[in-house]
Amino acid sequence: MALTLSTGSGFWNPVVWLIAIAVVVVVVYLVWRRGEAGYTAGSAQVKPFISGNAEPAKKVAQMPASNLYWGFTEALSGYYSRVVPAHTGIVTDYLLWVLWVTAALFLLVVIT
Amino acid sequence: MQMSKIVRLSADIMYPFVVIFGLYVIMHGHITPGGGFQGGAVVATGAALVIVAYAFHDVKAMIPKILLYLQESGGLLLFIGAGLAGMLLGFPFFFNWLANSGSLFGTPIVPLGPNPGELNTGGFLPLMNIAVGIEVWGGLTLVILYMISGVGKEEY
Amino acid sequence: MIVEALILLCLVIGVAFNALGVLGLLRFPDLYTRMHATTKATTFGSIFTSAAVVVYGAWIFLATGDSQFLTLLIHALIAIVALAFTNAVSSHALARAAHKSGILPHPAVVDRLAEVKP
Amino acid sequence: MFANLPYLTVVVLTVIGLSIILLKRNMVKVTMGLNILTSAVNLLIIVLGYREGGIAPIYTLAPQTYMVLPTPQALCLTSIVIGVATTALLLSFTMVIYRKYGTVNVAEMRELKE
Amino acid sequence: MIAFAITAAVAMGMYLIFTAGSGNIGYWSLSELIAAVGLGVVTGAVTKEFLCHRHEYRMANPLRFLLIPVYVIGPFFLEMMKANLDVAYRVLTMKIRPGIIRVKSGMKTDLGAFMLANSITLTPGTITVDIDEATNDLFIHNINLPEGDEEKEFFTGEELFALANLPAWIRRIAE
Amino acid sequence: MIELVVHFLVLAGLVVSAVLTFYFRDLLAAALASGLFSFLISLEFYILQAPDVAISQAGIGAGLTTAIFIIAIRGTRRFEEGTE
Amino acid sequence: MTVIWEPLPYWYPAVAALVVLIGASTIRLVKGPTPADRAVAVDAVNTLVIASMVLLAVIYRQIIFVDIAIVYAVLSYVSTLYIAKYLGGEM
Amino acid sequence: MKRNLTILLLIILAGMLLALAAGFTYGTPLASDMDDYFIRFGQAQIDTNNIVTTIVFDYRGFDTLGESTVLFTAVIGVSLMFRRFFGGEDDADE
Amino acid sequence: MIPQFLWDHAPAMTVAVPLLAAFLCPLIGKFTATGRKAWVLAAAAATSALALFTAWRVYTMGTWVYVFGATVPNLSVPPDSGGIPIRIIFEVDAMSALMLVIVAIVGFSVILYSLSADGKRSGLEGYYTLFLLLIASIVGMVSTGDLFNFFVFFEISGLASAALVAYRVEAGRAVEAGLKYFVVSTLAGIFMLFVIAILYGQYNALNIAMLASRMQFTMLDKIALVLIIGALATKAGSVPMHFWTPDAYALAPSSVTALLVVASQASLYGLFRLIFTLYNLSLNAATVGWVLIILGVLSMFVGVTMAIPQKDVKRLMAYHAISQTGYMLLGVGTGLAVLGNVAMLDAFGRMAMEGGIFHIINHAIYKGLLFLTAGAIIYRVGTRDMNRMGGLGHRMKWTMIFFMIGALAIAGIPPFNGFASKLMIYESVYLFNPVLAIIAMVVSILTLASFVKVFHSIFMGPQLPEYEHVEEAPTAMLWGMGILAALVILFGLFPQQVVDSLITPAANALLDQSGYLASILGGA
Repeated sequence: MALTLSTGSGFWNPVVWLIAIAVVVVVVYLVWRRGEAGYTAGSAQVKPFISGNAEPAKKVAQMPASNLYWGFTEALSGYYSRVVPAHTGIVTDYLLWVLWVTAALFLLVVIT
Repeated sequence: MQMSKIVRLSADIMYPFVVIFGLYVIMHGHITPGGGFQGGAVVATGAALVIVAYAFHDVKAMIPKILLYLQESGGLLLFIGAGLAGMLLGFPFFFNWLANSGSLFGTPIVPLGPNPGELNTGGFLPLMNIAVGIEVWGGLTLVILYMISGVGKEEY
Repeated sequence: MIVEALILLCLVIGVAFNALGVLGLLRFPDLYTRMHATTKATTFGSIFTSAAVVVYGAWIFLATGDSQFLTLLIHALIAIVALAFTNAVSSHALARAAHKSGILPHPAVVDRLAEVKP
Repeated sequence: MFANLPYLTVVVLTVIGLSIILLKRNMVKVTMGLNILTSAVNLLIIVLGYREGGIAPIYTLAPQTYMVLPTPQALCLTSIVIGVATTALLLSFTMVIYRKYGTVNVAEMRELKE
Repeated sequence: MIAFAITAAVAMGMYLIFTAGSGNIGYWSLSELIAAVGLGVVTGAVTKEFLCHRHEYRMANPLRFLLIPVYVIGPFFLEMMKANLDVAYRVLTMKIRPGIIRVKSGMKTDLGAFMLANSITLTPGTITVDIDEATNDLFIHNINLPEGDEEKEFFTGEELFALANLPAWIRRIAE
Repeated sequence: MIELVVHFLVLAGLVVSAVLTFYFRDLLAAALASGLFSFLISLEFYILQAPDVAISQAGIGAGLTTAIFIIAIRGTRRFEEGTE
Repeated sequence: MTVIWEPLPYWYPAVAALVVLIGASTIRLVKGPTPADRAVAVDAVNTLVIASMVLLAVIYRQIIFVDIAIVYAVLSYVSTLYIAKYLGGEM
Repeated sequence: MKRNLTILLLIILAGMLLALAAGFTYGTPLASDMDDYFIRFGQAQIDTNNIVTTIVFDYRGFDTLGESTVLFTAVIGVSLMFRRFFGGEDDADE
Repeated sequence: MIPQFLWDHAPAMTVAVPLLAAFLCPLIGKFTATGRKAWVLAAAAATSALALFTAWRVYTMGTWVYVFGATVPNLSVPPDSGGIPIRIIFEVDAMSALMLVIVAIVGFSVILYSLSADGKRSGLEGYYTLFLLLIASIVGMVSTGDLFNFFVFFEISGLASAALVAYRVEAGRAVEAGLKYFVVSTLAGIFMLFVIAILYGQYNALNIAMLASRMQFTMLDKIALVLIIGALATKAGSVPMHFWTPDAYALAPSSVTALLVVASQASLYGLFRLIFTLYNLSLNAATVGWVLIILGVLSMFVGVTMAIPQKDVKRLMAYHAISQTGYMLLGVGTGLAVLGNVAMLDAFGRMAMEGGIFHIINHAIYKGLLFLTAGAIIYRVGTRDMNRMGGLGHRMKWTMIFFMIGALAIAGIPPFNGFASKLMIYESVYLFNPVLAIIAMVVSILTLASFVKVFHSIFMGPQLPEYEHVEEAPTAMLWGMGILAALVILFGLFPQQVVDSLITPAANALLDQSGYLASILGGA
């Protein structure tokens, strides 16, 4: 097969994935067709149904980016509290890191 | 603000001296120490001398900026053009197509070993020296001019 | 022989005046007096050390007629002239700047400039 | 030890340059440190090409033909030019930042972090 | 145009001085002479507004021009020698009595004031500190002011020099 | 022998001026020290038989870099506030 | 074409003396209470460096080296003027 | 604390540089065949006396083009930084 | 005439054309703005064409040696020199050709984009000049065979990128980013100069091939290797030295950022080239390989975890760029670690290297695409804060599609190109050390997660009232993005062809030290 990528221990063929995507698209289209049949524009159908509550303003409905993955960062807070402050934004610290890596590599070279 | 009358007059007198000395360094780059870069730096320092002696807004009128831009680009174009000319003649980039040719800058017989030196030698080296000299002259003068323009008191 | 003695003399005078200049630079009490030492003495000393080179070049040039020593002579002369010229002007500029920035001559009997420009 | 003095000077100059850029907090001073570092490397390159008793590699009126190596000088010339270009650009950045932030202290130039 | 010609000629002369000893047409080679013309023209075009800033062409007179070396080697050098011995004396003994005084230079041209200022800086125990832009009066710092001189309002240029009358020489050259 | 002494003195001067550049709090003085550093390194190149580099360093280090530093000091501020 | 010319034996001690003087001037650079003093010290160093360069050219028997001293003489002046302009508050 | 660490780093780097300096001897290059070629043939091939210039502009001329380009880049960079003062106008963005 | 000319001089012209265009650009820009645009576009097109031509010839006819200033273009060793290459030599082998392809593709589409996106700022002649200089410097870095020439182009790229990062002076923060980048880059340049001094002082040569043939692996060479890794990994943005990357990438104009990615990959190329060609088996390849692997793993993990809490869209993408650099280091480092062991090299080392190299080109393309879409969004919306965006998918459909393609590609979702290279890395690294492969997969998942966040907060959600009149990005910008998006899909659909024709020769060229030496030193 021309499209097959052989990786030595296995292979990969995008055609399989394309076929899968095509199948999914067809299924989705069918489901969408079913809903489209009973749809009338401008009616109460268009309004989102939020357990009977009134629809909030658009600004409120929009979820800000920093609130996403709040749980993730909170769970890894031990890690983040160390790594984030390391990005001090001071240019001298940048140079310090570069030189430390160089020094560490030098010590490694001396040892080996 | 400008400096005192004595300094200004000395700058007036020194400027032609510095310029001609820089040009001398440029022209003799292939036989004595020096060359395009050093000579260009000397000439640019001459311009810096004038800049320091006079007030900045006077200097802006005295040293035309467009000329400096032209020098900067023109020098580099001459430089790369001298390289490309070798290519057009069928040789690789930066082939010294004037050396030992008998034409300009190509005195055919050069005494080997220590000799007093002759201006009319070197192939395209003097050409390159002149090109780099022009470029460095314009470039360093522009650097000084621009940096001095940034020290004013007005809010950015 | 006599030329060599002349060169030696020039060198000795030059180094001596340079040494005096530096000594003055270290010993004098305030800026302006130090400037006297550096401007006059070191310029004068350097002129003499370079004059040794000039004498040397002239000597060999006259002896051999080789034009490279003419170049040596002339370039050393140009160095002398440039040195004297620039030293004079730059010390004036420094003195003026120092006075403008408020450094007054410390042990001074009179200061007419401060009277004119408060 | 005594014979390798120029190399030792290069080492000392490099360490001084590095300590300026690491310990000082003023951007202009840091630029001076970088300048010293560049000069130290230039000195190293030139010293590498020095031959005892050689003269400058210029045949004009040369008293002999035993010369020091010319390539380091060519390299050094290039690196000096690069050094001055670097210095000019760094200092103009510093000046613009001073206009914007009112400081040249690198510890206070940290609008960008995390 | 005159400014350009003068500047170019001066530059050409300077270039020829730099390259003396390069060949055997006189002391020059042919290519150096050609280069001198070309570079002189370039320098003249670039710096004509500076060398002839005030558009006075008095110094183009070769008599005045050639008087400068005479002046420098003759009286000026003599004064300089004396001044340096004086400074040497001051350095070794530390007997100083400094003060800034005002000198009426009496020079009418800028070049004259300039030359006087530089001569004063290099010669007697004095340094030019400032110059009055309008009247060309010089303010000079004297390292050893004689007793009582601090009362004097003005000095004249001639009073400063003991061995030769430098202001007169400068007037001869520059005015 | 005596050339070794000259060489040693120039190298010592280089180190001293570099240390001074580190030491001065007044940036103007530091710029002066780095100018001195340039002069001395140019002399060192001269002694090491590299006249081209010496001219280059003289022109750039002695003339232009000092000028640029002073312009930059004028464009920013003169004293550094404190280290570390 | 080249003439063998031997430098006289006392050139080098003169250079050594000048270099020692450069070192001595550095003391004023360290001590100098005001920047103007330091500038004066640097000016003195310039002059001495130029003098020693001219002498070294003879020692190395290389006439072309004198050019460097001229470049130096011309250019150190410019940096001094910049310092003066800054100190005078005229920039 | 941080300062001490920095000084430790400087000591390590000084050790590295000393190891570097110990590898060379002053006054005698370890190898010089390429430069001997330049000294020997440079004058005849390029027809000039200054071997350094020969290398700078001919044998390694392309480097010099790069070097001039560095300067050009710096000039353009500086002029962009201060473009406001030479007729350029401000443009607000974000 | 013209074909013969190209046939002779294409590598030199690839550098000379953008340089010539850059030198003329300020002058042309002083007179006409339209002429400047046409000039820049023509120069970029010509450069890309020349680079593609060079790459094509290298792929079909083998390594191309071009000697500057010799009497004939391929006279690398003059007959009277005793076997020493004395001039500057461009040596374009398959690996360099791959980089040339990247520069050609990204450079052209970025210029096309930039002509529309940055059209109304001030100081444009300088801006485009720097742009062309940056392209020229990248071309020079990847095609040179001379260490000092590499350093010179390295410095040009450092200066040009710093000036471009600081281009928006009025923002202030941009200048800060440029300053930080430039200081770090200057230090890296000084390291490179040290390396040159050490190698030159020992072997009296500057040509990489010549140095390699004389290499004796003394202590000094080891120090030089340390400095090389320090300098070039810094410029490539590997983790302990990555701090400049988010600053510079975030504050530069978007089109510049896309090119900065390529510039840092050129540094990565330099690192690989010097390690493989100059040192090869010299000092314990396993150690150096593990150093690269550790740097790579750190880059991947820290990069992606730092990306997740970001609010600034370009800063987030910059952290992803760091993380993707880690993949390349991981792949190539694995290949390096097993370099001495032929059996393991054939079993998976070669594959890992191919994966790493394939990732270079993929990364350049999709990261370029992502930065361009981010630039389009910022161009229309005027903010980079994702908290203030939302619902843009209603109005910017094409941008959304391109963004989606790029995001899926970077996350390694199958039909796109990122998956192919990542798959190669996973499979081969799994054979080497399973833990590394698992970390790589976790990082890939986190990448997907963070791009879901970006996609959601920028394009999804209700249409916000302040963005009701936002329009689609201009056509030229869409074309620039479209080229890259098409390539993403193309590379994803035909990975084997790409690997066979571009990647395998490149990996072989990197591994084949003797071939590299022979093409200059003549069968030595």
